[in-house]
This record gives sequence, structure tokens and C-alpha cells, in this order.
Amino acid sequence: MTRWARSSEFYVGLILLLLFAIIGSRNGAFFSAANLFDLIRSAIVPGIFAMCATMVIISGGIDVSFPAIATFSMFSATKLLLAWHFDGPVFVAFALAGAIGLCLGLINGLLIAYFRLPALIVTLGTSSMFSGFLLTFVGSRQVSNLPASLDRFGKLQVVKFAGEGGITVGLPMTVLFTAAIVLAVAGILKYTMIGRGIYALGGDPVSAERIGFSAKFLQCFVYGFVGLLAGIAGMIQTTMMRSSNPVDLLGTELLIIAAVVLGGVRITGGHGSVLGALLGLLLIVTIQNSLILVGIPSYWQRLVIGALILVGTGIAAYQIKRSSAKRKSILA
Amino acid sequence: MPNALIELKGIAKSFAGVHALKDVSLRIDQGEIHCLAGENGCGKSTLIKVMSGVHAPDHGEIYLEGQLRTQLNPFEAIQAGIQVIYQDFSVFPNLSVAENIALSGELARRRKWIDWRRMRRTAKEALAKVGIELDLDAKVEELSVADKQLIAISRALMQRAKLIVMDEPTTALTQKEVRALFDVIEGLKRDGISILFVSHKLEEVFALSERITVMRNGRRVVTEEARNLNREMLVYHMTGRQIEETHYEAANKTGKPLLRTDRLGLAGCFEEISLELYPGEIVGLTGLLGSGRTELAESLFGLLPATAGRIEIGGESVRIRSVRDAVRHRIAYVPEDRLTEGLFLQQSIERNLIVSVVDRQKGRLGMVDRRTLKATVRSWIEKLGIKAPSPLAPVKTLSGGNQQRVVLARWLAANPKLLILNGPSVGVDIGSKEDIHQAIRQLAAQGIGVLMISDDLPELRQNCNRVLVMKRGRLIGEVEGQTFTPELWAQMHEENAGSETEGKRGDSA
Amino acid sequence: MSIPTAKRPEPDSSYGRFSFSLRRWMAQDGNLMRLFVIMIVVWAAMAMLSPRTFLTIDSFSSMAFQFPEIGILALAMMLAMISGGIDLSIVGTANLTSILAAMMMVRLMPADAGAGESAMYMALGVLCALVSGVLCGLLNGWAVAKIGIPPILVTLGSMQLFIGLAIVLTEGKAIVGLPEAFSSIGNGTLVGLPVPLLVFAACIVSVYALVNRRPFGIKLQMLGSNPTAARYGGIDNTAVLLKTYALSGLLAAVAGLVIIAHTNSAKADYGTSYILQSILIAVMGGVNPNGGFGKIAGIVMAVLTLQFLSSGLNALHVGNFFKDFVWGIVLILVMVANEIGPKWRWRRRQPESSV
Amino acid sequence: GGGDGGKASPSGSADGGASGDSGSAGGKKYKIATVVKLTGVAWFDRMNDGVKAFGQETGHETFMQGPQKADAALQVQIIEDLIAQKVDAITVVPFSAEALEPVLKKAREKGIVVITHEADGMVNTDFNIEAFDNLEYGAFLMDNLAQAMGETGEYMTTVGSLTTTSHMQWEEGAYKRQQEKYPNMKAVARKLETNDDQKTASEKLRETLKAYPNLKGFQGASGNDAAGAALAVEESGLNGKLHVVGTSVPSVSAKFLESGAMSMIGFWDPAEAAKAMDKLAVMVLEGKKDEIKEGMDLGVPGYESLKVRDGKYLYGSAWVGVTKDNVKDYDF
Ligand SMILES: Nc1ncnc2c1ncn2[C@@H]1O[C@H](COP(=O)(O)OP(=O)(O)OP(=O)(O)O)[C@@H](O)[C@H]1O
Ligand SMILES: Nc1ncnc2c1ncn2[C@@H]1O[C@H](COP(=O)(O)OP(=O)(O)OP(=O)(O)O)[C@@H](O)[C@H]1O
Ligand SMILES: [Mg+2]
Ligand SMILES: [Mg+2]
Repeated sequence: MTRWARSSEFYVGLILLLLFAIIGSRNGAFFSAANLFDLIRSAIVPGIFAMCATMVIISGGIDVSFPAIATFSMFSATKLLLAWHFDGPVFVAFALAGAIGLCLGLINGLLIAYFRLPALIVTLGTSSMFSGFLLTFVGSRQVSNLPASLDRFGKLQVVKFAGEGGITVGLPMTVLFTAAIVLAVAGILKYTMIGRGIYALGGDPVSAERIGFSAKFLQCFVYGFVGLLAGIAGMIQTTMMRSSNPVDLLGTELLIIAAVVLGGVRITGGHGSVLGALLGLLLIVTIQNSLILVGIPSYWQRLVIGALILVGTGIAAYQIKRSSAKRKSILA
Repeated sequence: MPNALIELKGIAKSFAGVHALKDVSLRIDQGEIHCLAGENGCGKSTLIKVMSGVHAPDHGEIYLEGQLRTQLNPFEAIQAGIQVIYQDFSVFPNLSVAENIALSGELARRRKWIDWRRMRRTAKEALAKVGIELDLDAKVEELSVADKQLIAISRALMQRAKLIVMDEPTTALTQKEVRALFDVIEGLKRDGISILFVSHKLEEVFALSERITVMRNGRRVVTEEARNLNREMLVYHMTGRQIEETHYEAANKTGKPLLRTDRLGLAGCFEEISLELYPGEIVGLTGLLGSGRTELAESLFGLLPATAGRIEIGGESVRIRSVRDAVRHRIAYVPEDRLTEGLFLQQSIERNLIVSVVDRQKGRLGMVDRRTLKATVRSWIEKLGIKAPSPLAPVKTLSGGNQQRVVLARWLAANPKLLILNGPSVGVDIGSKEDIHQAIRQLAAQGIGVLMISDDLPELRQNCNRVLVMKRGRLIGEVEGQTFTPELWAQMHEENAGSETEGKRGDSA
Repeated sequence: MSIPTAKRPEPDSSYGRFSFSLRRWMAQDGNLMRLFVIMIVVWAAMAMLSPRTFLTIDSFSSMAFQFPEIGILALAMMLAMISGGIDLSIVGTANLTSILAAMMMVRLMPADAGAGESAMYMALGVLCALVSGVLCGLLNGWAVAKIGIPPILVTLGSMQLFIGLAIVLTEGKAIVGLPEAFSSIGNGTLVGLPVPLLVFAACIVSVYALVNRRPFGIKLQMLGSNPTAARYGGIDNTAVLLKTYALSGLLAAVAGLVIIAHTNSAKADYGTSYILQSILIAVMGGVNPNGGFGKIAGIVMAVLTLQFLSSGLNALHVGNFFKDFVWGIVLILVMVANEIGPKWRWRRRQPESSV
Repeated sequence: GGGDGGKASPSGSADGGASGDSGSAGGKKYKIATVVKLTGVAWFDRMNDGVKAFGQETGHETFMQGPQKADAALQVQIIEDLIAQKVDAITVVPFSAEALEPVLKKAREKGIVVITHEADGMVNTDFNIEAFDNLEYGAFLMDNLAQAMGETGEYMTTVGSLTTTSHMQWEEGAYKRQQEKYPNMKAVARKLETNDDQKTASEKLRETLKAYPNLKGFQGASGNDAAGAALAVEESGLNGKLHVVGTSVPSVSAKFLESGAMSMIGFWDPAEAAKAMDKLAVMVLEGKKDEIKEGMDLGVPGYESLKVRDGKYLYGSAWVGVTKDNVKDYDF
């Protein structure tokens, strides 16, 4: 077997295709453009989160605070903009949310890099801190009257056409953000020294320092960058929902982490790819958004999601275990 | 006097109270091959890490080409031309061969972007220099220990280095690869590059070095021109005692064989292995890299259950499907890769020692009886002379040789009938090695059968009654231990190069 | 056997002797010590801020009814984390098993059951919960050990599965009307102590015995720190993992029983906020998220610290979000103290030792 | 920030009578705690306004507490703590009524007055007061949906979660009304779970629309469902074709009502509910329990003529229907 056929990306891809085939055979509407667009739409914010999780996990850390950072950034940015009676370009809103996210991410990074604290603990702590601070001191009331330019931006579609039944099928503009971020993360990981340093750090932190990588810099970069991405993702959520809700997004971290782990990003660090993470995420998003199409009653939906996660990950894990157990033959 | 490339003055370093280095001074000149020798835990690796900026010394000064460096970090050290091949290789298991070799060079040149084609080219050249061929895209975690070591070597050789430090670079290498490495080192010397070489294999030390520094207990004992030293003097400096080369007197084969395999096979790894091992025997097992001897050992220990043939223990046919089975038949296995397979690095020495016998420490209510447990631990620490601040210290704080003794003690505590040792003295100093050999011989004398896998010919010669040779998954011969010379070994391989089928059954049955 | 060695080891004179020295214990268990200090500081701060409500018997008894649930769940989480994994399904397990128990007690028990019969159904319910808890855990363990799925995925999936099953069984509704006698367990006292607290204490003692005194516990910790070496060391990894997750499921079921006794009802979504909280308590209590280490005393202190904080802040009528904020800060302070504490002490002591 | 407490709402201006008798008398001042399901959502923020207003008007010490996550366990803990604090009365909006029975029993045993809301049938309470009968409210929403749909066509319903009793009752009330009065309507998907999340609600609507392209109606239970659905309707260009009704607050829904993406929302003013609860608590504390009977006027809008069942279950008629015509009248 060739190397890629042993990879987890391959198996997750296969399982995804299998799932598509099954759902599609139960309900042809699955393969409609409207549905595929909707799947993509559902993955816009989780897609960015998946990039956050991927990068951090590859570096050998973990971050459970990105939803809290996203919510903090979007809500406080919205509040600020409203206080300023802002009506300028949306770019400012994204930059502001991103900057707030970057600062919060750097707090994680500094604590992890300089105090050498376990990432899980730090981010659990800061996640609780960030959202506690936000809801206590910034506000806890949903903001529905966004600055006009943000509201307008939320309605922009990148493609739009009339589907059957007079339904407008479209993809919001924000999908481009996600696409750009995915490409950027993939590029960083593959073609920059920082990216390779992230892999090296995840593979063996001691060796990484010995060949001259600065673990402190890399960790600050990773957590800061993740904060930046999370801030942008938060603002995307706000424009897409056309309201800013300070308890939105919280609690999605474990599912996102599970999705990227499913896509072959190894929780112990050093292994994984952007493609795999996206496939894993797509698998979860598809499962979550197809149960009505398949006609599963709502009482059974959770049970089915749980079972599908177990079966999906089971098949992938079993195949990988089997293929990696096969060694190159020594016998001539 | 030639220019000093690096000079260390009065270096001291301690870890949480353990004085690893005390007032060590060392000078390495341009273009010289300098050897660092000493027992396990005497501070060689620590000294190297100070040189390469990994550890900051508590006291002392470091001069690079005459310049005082106060805060040396790894990146600066690399910039200054110091390349280190670490004892634990420091390779990245998750990255490809090409990247492992080429990445550090790119980093040292402060490149921000990765050019994959250039990296592959660099890696290819580096491998060619050492004279090996590897799949550039293979992940390093899939490779054998030896390949990892070769990668670490290739990586260091690719840099524009002024000093290459090699901390026991030959532990996992076969004779042939060692010779290739020595050729490379000679070449480097001709280019004016200095080498600091650490090895416990005295033949290597004498074969290579111009000057030798001996350390003991964290202090420098002596620095001397190699030609002014001989083996006995060196050993004396290292250990403070005299050690003679002794041979194990084989017990007579009596009674039933302890272990007998009949045409044992494991798909893809080895086949048609028939061998016998009698109580009190020490049988060597050697072969080229990838000959399947590790797999054979792991089969006997139930890690890779055999797919063909039969195993008999004490005359009775048994099935070994799991480690539990093996342990039940009182088989013990000291694995090849101490760090990943042998040790629980963060856990205490105590726990590392008793992990395999913890079930036997049950007292009342099935609870572990701490009193006997501690007594057991204490006795093994004393018997094997494990040098440790406290049995409760994490085992990762021990030096390589002491770590190996912990693994050995663990299995000796299990009171085995058959002891399989895979590289029992890899990275172990001459004094400790002697101790370990003594321990093994005493065990054999008590009626335990020992199967010893090793590349170290003197070790095999001194300890083994018989030596079995494997190649490509088959036994190709058996030799009396004392007559096993390098020449014979090389000859056996060449004989079998063309006519594999002939040697299939070996002479072992 | 005696081997001629030039250098005799210098044995640690204290090792193997059974004298207790506080200084040594502090040195060895600095983290626990610091956690203890932080617990006391939090307690004192809360007592100072609102002495009249916080420092009352009622307040302590109210706390004693609150933390056992999360405490038991944190123990379950700890076991999974020591093995190098994680168990996100504990709350799902607790709810599913307690729903099964409640169904036994409510639906199966005839209305006119006498005291004896009712006790039998209660015992049956408890047994059913414990057995199903073990089964839930075994499912997790099997998927982790045999199939090789990462624990975080397994338990995330099984969490959904268990809660989903609970919803299917109950259509999302609560099961109410547990026998009087049973709910008096959750709200009553025995020799002056709240019963849930006693259950928690029993769990602590058994888990302590298991993890620190039984061979299983040592194997578990070794497996957690290096699974490969564990295999080579003769540990049956599969068996240990199965046992670990089964135990985690069992503890979750116990927590579930405490919960239904306390609330006199069983529902599919009770305690969902406990999942992250139990991870928080476990890591704050010193469990290494990478596996291998965990101290029960740490868990107990972390649970108490959080409870003091929570009740103290409730007494101050600050918002619950502020509570989150303070928790986060305390957690990070604990960790920073653990990190710089030893260095600081060591630096101070250094001059003495180098003489 | 969010804490803009005693802001008077238009309807709130009428409640001078609510406080008249108890406040000025200078009688004993009581400590009354209100425990809600969840803090940080618009709904309970509004309730907090009522709690604060009542305290200011009457001089009693009133305050509101609630968990930061929707979880019955946290509510139990808060009440345990309140008992220890020896408050005089606890007014509760239970997340799960059943789970609170024992702890409220304990509270009553200690002499604390317990008033509940949204917990019809609760045993361990002095009085439970409902803004209305849950089944009737559901039916009321259904009437509005039917009217918008022209009494024919396919519709779907959602709930925050399958474990939220009041959501389930509203849904069941609505379904029953449809079965009885609107035979030409058909429920194609019922009780889909939205986890109280706008994005999920929006995704559920999109997905159902693909499985049932003729979908004409949506009824949401959780406060976020209708807004999420309206968003999807608007983006699909189905304004006026797919009709959304549900429970929501005006501030969140105003823009959708105005754009036509939402037909109507129903709610009751949580601030008034809080005042009603507090008022009842004070009456019980002052020993005026006997005065609480059928037809009684609490002096709080919507609770002017109470219905009483079994002596302690009280019902107001406090629901409000809001369409684009009267949405401007509300500012929360
Ligand atoms: N990180 C560390 N923490 C604590 N002690 C350490 C650490 N590194 C080394 N030591 C201790 O310092 C001493 C010297 O160790 P070092 O690794 O330098 O020995 P070595 O001469 O390289 O031995 P070997 O030949 O076995 O590799 C040993 O006693 C070891 O236990
Ligand atoms: N997981 C694996 N996947 C693919 N190839 C492997 C794997 N493990 C080992 N190999 C290959 O199998 C061959 C046998 O390696 P191994 O080092 O285990 O042999 P060995 O019999 O132990 O010999 P030696 O002890 O001399 O190293 C090597 O060529 C190695 O590259
Ligand atoms: Mg060394
Ligand atoms: Mg090998």
C-alpha cells in the first residue's frame, strides 16, 4: 500500500463518501446545490475553529478557549463600535475583533510558554476567565442592532441563484474569509519555517529547542494566531447571525477538537494536516445536518449522532491500526 | 599551540542538588579529534549540553574562538558552528527523513520559507555522505533505531560546522556502518573540522582520537594524548580500579533444553528458526540491521506472536500469544530501545523497578505491601549499584547506564528462567558493562538461560557459549562464543550473500 | 548476589523507613502543599468577606450536600486522565444509569409495595445502575483499547450515545416519584453527616486504595506515562484500560445515584456543566493531562476550593459569571504557584547546599 | 454594560399600584431571592429589571441569581446556598421543576417562602404562578401561525431541548390545536432540538426546507428559535412565503418582524412575572395567604384577575402577541 493510502485522511475521506452515498440514497435532495451550500455555510465558523484546533494540537498543545475568545472579541468589539456610533468599513470591525482575540490568545501563549504550564489547564482557566469577565463587566445582553455596515455585510452573498421552489440559494461573503484562512494556515504549516517549527515542537519539544527553534516564540505565535483567528471567527458569527450574543459559540470546543482528531490530527501533537481536519469537520457537520433529511425522529437524533461518531472513528482507527501493523517484509 | 576552537573554564552544573559537573575545564583545538570518556553518569552528556547552549552552567566560562560567551543558547551555538549528535539522537519522529536532515540547516541560515526541493536535495547529499540509502519521505518513527542514529549523524554533517560533537554515535550501528562513519570523521578532520567524540567502546576511542579527556564523578580526571595512554590506564582513570577481560565459563549442557523452537516463523519477519537453549547457557544472537533478530526476541516474549512453528519451554510445547503468557513461563525481555520501550521516564526509579512484579507484592486485601516492596527495591539498587539520589527520583534524571541497570533490575526481580537481552550494554560504560556482565553470568550460573542480542563482538565473545547469526529473517550459522571474531563474522555474511537457500536451516538444530 | 562495584550507591537514608517528616512531605508534595495553602486562603477570604453567612453550620452543611456529586465525577475523570485519556461521557453515563435505576424504582415497583418489597426494588435499581455504569465504561474501554480510537473521540461519541439513549427512554421528560426512602438518602444525614458526603468519602477511600495501594493502580499510572513501555513491561494494557474505564463508569453511576437521590428525579440532561468542571478539578488537583500521575488528596482539595469559592461568592450575591472569572484566575494562580514555587524555594536554599 | 436596571418599560409605568400597599407601610423588610434558569440571556435580563424595580419600589432586599449554564445541577446548588444564607423567600423559575423538589422542600422546612414560576404542578411551593396556561399559549401561537399560513400547508416545530418541559407543553398545545382546528395543516417535523441556539435553529429550518420544499410555517419555542428561523427565511428570500412564529423578545425580533421574515412573536413580560412572584412572596410573608384566591388582582399588569387551581396554582393572562404593528411599543 502506498503511503497516502495508509493515512487517516484517506479513511476519513472514504467514510465521508460512504456517508454521502447513504444519505443521498435516502434522500436525493442531499446532493442539491442548496444542501451542499448549506453544509458549507454551517462549516464557516467551525471551519475556522478547526484551523485553530489543528494548529494548536499539532504544536503539541491544546486550546479549549477559542470559543470564549471568539465570543469575547466579537461581543466587546460590537459594543465598542456601537459606543463609537461606528459606520465605517467592515474591515475595521474584523480588525478590531481580531486584535482583541490576538491579545487574549497571547495571554494564553505567554502563560504556557513562560511559565511552562500545561496548555489544557491554562486554556480551561482563561476560557472561564474570559467569558466570566465579558458577562460580568462588558455586558450580558444580546445586541441585535448591529452597526449598519456590519448588518449590510451580513446580507452579502458571494454567489446567489434561485433554486427550486423560489428559494434563494446562496453563500454568504464570509465563506471567503474561511477559505482564505484555511489556505493561509495550510501555507504556514507547509511552507514556512514557523510552520515546520510547529510540527517539530509537537514531535519532540526538546529536540526542537536543540536544533534552534525557540519554543517560547513558537508557542506565543501559535496561541496568538489562534486568538486572532478566533476573533475573526467571532465577528463572522456576528455578521452571519446579524446579532451579537455573549453566550454564543461557548461549548463548541470539544466537538471541534474531536472533529479534527477524527481527521487525523493526533492529540499528542506533531501529526495532522489541514485537509484531514477539514474532512473530519465535514464529517461531523454532515452528520449533524442530515438527520432530518434522512428522516430520523428528533428523539433519536442524539443517539444516532453518538453512534455515528463511534462507528466513523472506529472504522478509521481500526483501518489505521491494521495498516500500520503491517511491516515492511524483511524476508527476501 | 594550535588555536583553541572552544574552551570551557571551571564549569559547574547541578540538577536539583545533583552535582553533574564540578569545575570542569576543557579545550578543543581546531581540527583535532578529541575523545571524552568516563563511566555512566560522570557528566559527559551534561558537559556537551553546556557547550551547545542547552544547559546554562551554574559557574564557569565558555570561550568560542577566544570570545567569552555568557548567555549561549542552542541557536547561537549552532550559528557559531557547534553541531551536536545527541545521545538520544534528537530526531523528530513525526517528520520525514528529508526534513529531519535538512531542517536544522535551513533554520541556521535563518530561512523563513521552506523550499521542499532544496531540502530533499540536501538530504540526499547528506545520506550519500554517510553512505546509506533511505526513503526520503518515510516518517522517522517508522525507522529502526540505527536508521535514526544515521539520520542524526547525517544532519550534523550537513552543517557548516567547526566542531561536531558526537555523543555515543555508534551505539546502534553495525560494524560496517561504524567503519563508514569513521571514514567520514577522518574526512572532516582533513577539512579542519574538530570532533568531540564520546564512546564507551574503547576500541573506537583508541581508533579515532588524538587526545582523550577522562571524567569521573563530574570532574575531569585527566586530558592526555591518545598515544600516551593504553587500555588499562584508560580504564583505570575512568573507574579508579583495574578491570580485566574475562570469559564466561560455559556450564555443561545438562538435562532438557530450557527453550527449544522448531521452525518458528512470523510472516514477513523471520522463518524456519530452530534453536535450543539450555539452562545455564548464555547464547548470543547477532546479525545485520534488519535481520529480524529483534522480531524473534519479541515473538518469544509474546509481543509479536509467531505465526508458524512451535515453542517448547522445559520440554513442554507452549503457546506464547501475549506478554502475560511469556511472563507466566518466566521469560523476561530487556528491550532494545531503552527510552521508549524500557522506561517510564517520568516515573520514579522505584516504580520502574517493580512494575513487572507488582502483582507479587500483594499483601493483605490484595494491597501492595510497601515494606517488602521497598526492601525489594533497595536490594536491587544495591545489587546492581544503581547510582541514584533517591529511589523516588524520576528515572529520567539518571544517566544512560544507570537507566539500563534499572531495566535490567526490573526483569531480574521477576526471577526469570529465560532472560532475553536486546543490546544489554548499549551506551553503558566499561565499568558498568563489566558489572552488568557479571550479573548476567551469575544468573546463568544459577541456571537461568540467557539469550543475548548484541552487535558488540567483544561482549558476545566474552559472555556467550554460542553465538547464533541471523540474516534476512533466517539463522545462517552458529559459532562457539570464544572463537567469534570479526573476521569470522564478516566471512559468514559474505558466504551467505549469494547462496541464501543453503544456510536456511542454519547449523542450530 | 554481590557484585564488586567501585562506587557504592549512596542510598537515600530516609527511603524505606517509616518515619513521617512534614518537611520531607512538603518537599515531595510541594504541589499538594500549595493547593492546601490556596484552599485555606480562599476559605479565609470568603469567611472574611461574608462571615455571617459563610461561617455558619448551615452554610457548611449546604456545601456538603453540593460538592459530593461533582467530587465523585472528578474522581471518575481522574482515573481516565491518569491512563492518558479522558472521559467526557461520565455525565451521560450518570444520567443514563440513574434513569435506568429510576425506571426500576418508579415504573416497575407496584404501587402498593410494602416496605420490604420497596427496599428490594430500590436495591435492584441501584444494582441495575451500577451494572449499567460498568457496561457503559466497558464500551468506552473497549473502543479505546481494542479498536484504538482516541479516548476524546470515544467518549464524546458515547456521551451523545448515552444521553441520546436516555432521551429515547424518557422522551426527554424527568422520571419523578422515587421512593421516599431513597430520596432521604440524598437529602438526609447519618450520624450528623450528609449521606452524599459519606458516599463521597467512601468513593475517596476506595479509589485511594485502588490507585495507590493495589497493583492495578500502579499499573494504571505506569500505563499512563508510557503505554509502549507498559506493554514491554508485561502489563496487559487492554485489561488495565478496560478496568479503568469500567471504574470510571461505575463511579459515574454512583454519582448518578447520588444525584437522583438528591433531586428525587432523573433526567437526561442533568449536570451537563459538570463535564468541563470535572476536568478543571482534576487538573487543578494535580492530575497530569498527559497521563501517569494523579493524587486523590489533590482532587479533594480542588473540589473544596471550588466549593468555597462558589458558595462564598453566592453569599456575596455577585453574578455567577463573576464566579467563572474568579475560578479561572484561581486555577491559573494555582498553576503558576506550582511552577514558580519550587524554583523560588530552591533558589533560596541554594547557598546553604553549595557550602 | 448590561446592568441598566430600573429602566421603566411602557407597560411598567402602570404598576404603581403593585407596590402601593406593601412598600410605604414601613413594615418589616424582607430578603427575597429570585433564582432563574440562566443568566446572560435577554429574557432573564429583563426579569432582573423587574426584580430590581420591585426592590426599589417596596424597599425589600431583592436580588436575582442564576447559573451561567443551562443546567439544573447548578440551580440546585444556588438554592442550597440561599437556604444557608437564610433568605426570607425564594422565587424560582426552575430549569427542571422535578430536580428542585427536594431542595425546595428543604427550604420550606426551614421556614423560607417559596414561589415558583413556569413550574405548573410543583409540589414543594407555596404558590406557583404561571403567566398563562402553557397549552393555551401554545395554541395561541398556533392560531397566529395558522392565520399567517392561511390555515393550510406544512409546518415544523422546534424546542430548545427535549428536556425543557414548558417548551414541550407549548409545542403540544400548538399541535393539539392544529389537529382540532386546522385539518389542512400538517406537521412535517416536530420538536427539533435547537439547543437554544440561533444558528442551530436556522440550520434546522434550512434542512427541513430541503426535505419538505413546500414548508410554509415554523413555530419555535425557545427564545432564540424564531430569530434563527427568520434569518434563514430572509436569506432564502422566502419572506411572506414561509411564516415564522415563536416566543421571543421584541428587541431581538423587531427587525425580522419589520422585514416580514417573522409573522408574530408571543411572550409575556418577565419583569412583570418577577414582580408578581415577589408580590406573592411578600403577601405570604406578611401572613396574607388567605387573600390569594380566584379573581384576585395582584396589581401587576397581566395578573389582574388570577385563576386558581387546587388552591396554589395561579394563572394570569399575561401573554402578549407582537406583530410588526405594535413592536415599537416595547423596548426590551
Ligand atoms: N535533566 C537532568 N535533571 C537531573 N539530573 C540530571 C539531568 N541530566 C543529567 N543529570 C544527572 O547528571 C549526571 C550526569 O549525567 P550525564 O547524562 O551527563 O552522564 P553521561 O556521562 O553522559 O552518562 P552516560 O554515559 O550514561 O550517557 C547524572 O548523575 C545524571 O543523573
Ligand atoms: N513500523 C515499521 N514500519 C515499516 N518498516 C519498519 C517498521 N519497523 C521496522 N521496519 C523496518 O523493518 C526492518 C527491521 O527493523 P529492525 O531494526 O526492527 O530489525 P532488527 O531485526 O531489530 O535488527 P537490528 O536489531 O539490527 O536493528 C528495518 O528495515 C526497518 O526499517
Ligand atoms: Mg551521556
Ligand atoms: Mg532492531
